[in-house]
Amino acid sequence: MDILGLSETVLRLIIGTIVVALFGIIFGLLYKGVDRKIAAHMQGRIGPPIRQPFRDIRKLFTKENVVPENAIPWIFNLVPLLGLVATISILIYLPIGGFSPIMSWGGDLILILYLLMFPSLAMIIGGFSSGSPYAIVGAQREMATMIAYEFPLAIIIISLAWKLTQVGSVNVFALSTIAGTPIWSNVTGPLGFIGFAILLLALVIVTPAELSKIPFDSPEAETEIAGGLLVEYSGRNLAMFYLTDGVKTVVMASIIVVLFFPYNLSALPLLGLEGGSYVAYAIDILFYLLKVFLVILFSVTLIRVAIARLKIDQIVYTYWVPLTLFSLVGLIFIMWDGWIMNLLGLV
Amino acid sequence: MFTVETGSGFWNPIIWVIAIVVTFLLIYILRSLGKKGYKKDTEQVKSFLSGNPEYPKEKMHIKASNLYWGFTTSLKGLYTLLRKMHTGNTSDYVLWFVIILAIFLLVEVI
Amino acid sequence: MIFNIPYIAVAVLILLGLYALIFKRNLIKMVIGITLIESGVNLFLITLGYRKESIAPIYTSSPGGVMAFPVPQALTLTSIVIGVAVIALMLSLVMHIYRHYGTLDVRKVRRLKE
Amino acid sequence: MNVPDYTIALVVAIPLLGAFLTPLVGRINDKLRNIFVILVLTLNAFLVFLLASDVLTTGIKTYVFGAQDISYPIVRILFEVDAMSIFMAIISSILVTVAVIYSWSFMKENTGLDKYYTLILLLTAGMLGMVLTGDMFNFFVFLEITSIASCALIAFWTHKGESVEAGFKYIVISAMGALFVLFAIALLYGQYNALNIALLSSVIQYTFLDKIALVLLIVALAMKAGIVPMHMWLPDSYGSAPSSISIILVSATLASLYGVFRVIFTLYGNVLSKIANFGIPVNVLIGWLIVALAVISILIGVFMALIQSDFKRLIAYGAVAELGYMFLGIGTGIVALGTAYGKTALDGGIFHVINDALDVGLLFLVAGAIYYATKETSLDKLGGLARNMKYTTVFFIIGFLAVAGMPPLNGFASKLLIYESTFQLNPILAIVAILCSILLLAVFVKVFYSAFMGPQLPKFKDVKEVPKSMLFSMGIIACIIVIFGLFPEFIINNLVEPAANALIGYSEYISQVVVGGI
Repeated sequence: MDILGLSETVLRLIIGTIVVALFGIIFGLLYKGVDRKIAAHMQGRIGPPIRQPFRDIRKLFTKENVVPENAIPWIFNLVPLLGLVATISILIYLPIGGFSPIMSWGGDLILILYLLMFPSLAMIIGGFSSGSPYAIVGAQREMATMIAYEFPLAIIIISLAWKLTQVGSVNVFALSTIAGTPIWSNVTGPLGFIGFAILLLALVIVTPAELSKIPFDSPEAETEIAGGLLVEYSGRNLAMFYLTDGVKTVVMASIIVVLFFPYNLSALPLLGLEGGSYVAYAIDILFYLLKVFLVILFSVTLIRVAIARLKIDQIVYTYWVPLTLFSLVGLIFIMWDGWIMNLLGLV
Repeated sequence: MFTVETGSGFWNPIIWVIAIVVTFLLIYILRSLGKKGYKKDTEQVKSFLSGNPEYPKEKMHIKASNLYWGFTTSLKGLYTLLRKMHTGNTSDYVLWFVIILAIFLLVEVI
Repeated sequence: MIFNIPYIAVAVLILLGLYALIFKRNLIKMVIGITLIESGVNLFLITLGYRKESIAPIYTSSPGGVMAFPVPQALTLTSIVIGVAVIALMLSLVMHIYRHYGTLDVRKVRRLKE
Repeated sequence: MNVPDYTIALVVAIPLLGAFLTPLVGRINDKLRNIFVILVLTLNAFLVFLLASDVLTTGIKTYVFGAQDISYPIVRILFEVDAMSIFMAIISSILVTVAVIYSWSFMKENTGLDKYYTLILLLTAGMLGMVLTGDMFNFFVFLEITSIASCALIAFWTHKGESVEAGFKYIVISAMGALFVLFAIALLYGQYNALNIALLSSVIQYTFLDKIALVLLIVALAMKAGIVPMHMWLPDSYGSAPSSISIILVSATLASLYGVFRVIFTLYGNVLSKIANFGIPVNVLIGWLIVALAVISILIGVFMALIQSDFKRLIAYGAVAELGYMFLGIGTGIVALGTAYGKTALDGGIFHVINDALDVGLLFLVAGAIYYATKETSLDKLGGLARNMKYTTVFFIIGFLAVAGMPPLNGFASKLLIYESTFQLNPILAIVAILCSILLLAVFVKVFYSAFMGPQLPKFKDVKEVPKSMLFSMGIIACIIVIFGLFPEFIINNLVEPAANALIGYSEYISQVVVGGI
């Protein structure tokens, strides 16, 4: 690679990173507002206005940033920042709307799986470093939750990649490959279809835990441990965690969209749009935002309104036994799919 | 350049580090808009314990063995088995060697 | 059949050694188990070098005829020397263990477990 | 860069001679002795690097001890160095040099340090001999030298009952394992009248006795490498030895791991594709057995690590799990010999060897630093040390993130290679690997909390940062970890790929001796 190409890549990366960072923060907060509004309506309340999260952030920025005496100051202040930074960095690997990822060749699905751990890890270490018993209880619950949901999540990701390998794709973990070959068109028979549907359902159940939402919010559990791992945080540090939550919601919803619904509206021949025109991009972005909204509606808002909080050992059990078995069944269905179809002579 | 290619995916640390540095600067600027100070040596810096008095420092520190209680409890059966397996008896170490040797011989030779 | 007796002895020695290691409680008896395995392996090496009616493999002023194979003997000597070192180290450790634990029962010498 | 052939001999001879000179130098002055030992090891590491650059550019090098002419009854020992051997030698030299620099302050208050340094140099000679030799019996001799020296070092703190107990367990296991290795060597010698690996490999037939020899060699060496369920001596000895010894023991176990793969890939390289029982090729049969053991190792390693309350035992169980990753990668490479993903898995496994040595080594050094500062290894009694020991905290963070395989540190690159190849053999393998990587993170977050965070405990109020030599040695390893993490492709191309090719291209190893007429 020559110097010119290199500097162009770096420039593209820098500008792209800034753009997705702003995108993530703004839409993260927006979706948070929408989520709160809908949840309130479901519970028969009026709820806060949609721009409430922005107001919350502004308020937090004017509050004092207290560092408790039992905390380790440098870790306590650093981790909220790092958590948010790592979450935003996931966005450069994800395709957003009709655009391909900014750095499609820089990282893959496994990297995203690991980067998704950073925000939780930041919260855990932040909770531990604040030195308050409530925060420590919350942090260890968050760690246990993280271990718990990572099992089904790993099964889902590996199953998808395995299926793509079977149909002869290369770079099966790359987001561009996954978006380019939608999984629903790769199934050979009904069994594979059911398998992927099971995996989608499992991923939808994993999402609230990944985002620490009810019913898997025992790390924060305001009613028993007073906000858990965030109990000692205030002011701008708390604002960082608030932003992380918003961005992570967008990231998680985008991942579900990429893995299971990577379709673009502008590709429809019905509309007769030229690929690459501004109208096409605008339509794709709008459609993408709609898909993200629907995912958040189903996997966050509906579940958190409908179900009460679980205890921590119930969370671990739920994810490790029923949900893992469930996703393994999905994996087995996918593995048997082609084989059974061959056996019946249907292919 | 600098990209590990596995045939199924790739990983480029340099790209990620650049992205992280850019985002870090951005967020750091955003964060510095917030209020900085707080009142040291006041009640503010005490741990929040719902108004209860603070315990001595040793009691405020949860022991390592009690961490992850939720996780070990839900896998109690597995841990009982594992603890039973690790006897610490030298004879058992030899026994495990003989067992594995026997399994390998069974599969490989017979 | 008669030529197989050394090999049978090898098998018996090694199995006896393993038996002592697994079922005997006394640490000294476990050390003896190790020496039994070692003797078995050494015997095996020596047997490999045996030739019928052979003489010692000394080339200078050799009377002629079949010589026993020299390499296994060299190997066995090395193995014996190593064995001595290992046994000495083991016994000194057993001594220290008795000093700290006051017992030689292998089931009681297990502060390190799990 | 070309170096003369006798460099190979020097690499083993210098630490051996240094070992016997150390007590003499120690008579003069303690400080002089320490400088002498560090000089010997630095010189040796330098020679290893020279040899490495030569081997990696020009190919396999050999050196013959004894009769140069093969017309006589052959009394000679052949050293044969390929990219895989030199890869392991680099790991050993780095770790030993770092450990000796660390010992300068860490072991200062102990007596009998002449013996300590002598044994370390002996152990170094043993490890380097194991990885460089091309002769089966010689391999056994170096294996025993390594075992005896490391046993004595594990039990170095004889005033502690636990150390002595761990030493005894270690020597029982090693002596028995080594004797079975010798038995297997005798089986091979009895059939083919040869001890040289290359020569044996060119004539091996895979008879009944060969099968038994293969099983004995694999199981005995795998036990010395510490694979589950034959791992129980490993936490005992790693946990009870002085920290500076634990890090050397890491590389000693890795030398046994090298033995396993040298046996499978080179010694039995010619017969791997033969059809064995049940109509399955040999490589698939052996590969699956190893993969199965690897998966059990990963699982049991992390699950046991999660409930440990002793810092060093916890790291040791983590090391067992890491060992599982190496066996998983290389085992997949054996099963899928010849496919593209098999090669990737092999690369990942071999890359993980050096990553694990560095990461686990760094953690052991941190554990030692904490012991030095507080005289405490039980996690239940520690707390709040991040205030007093800032640098150690930073090194610990680097170490634990690397072990858990978080990007952008080195553990991630090798684990990525392992995940993204093993899933093609069977999806379950990659799932278990990913899951346990996260469990490993949880394990070390627990340590991070209970040792470094929390309120300032009154009894640790006056704890000071550890001396400079310890910080320096931790810093070296941390730097290597970060560099490996940022430029993994460079390391894979220049160190790991040649080593993987050396394992797969066993015919070159054979022809160097058999056709080359050495």
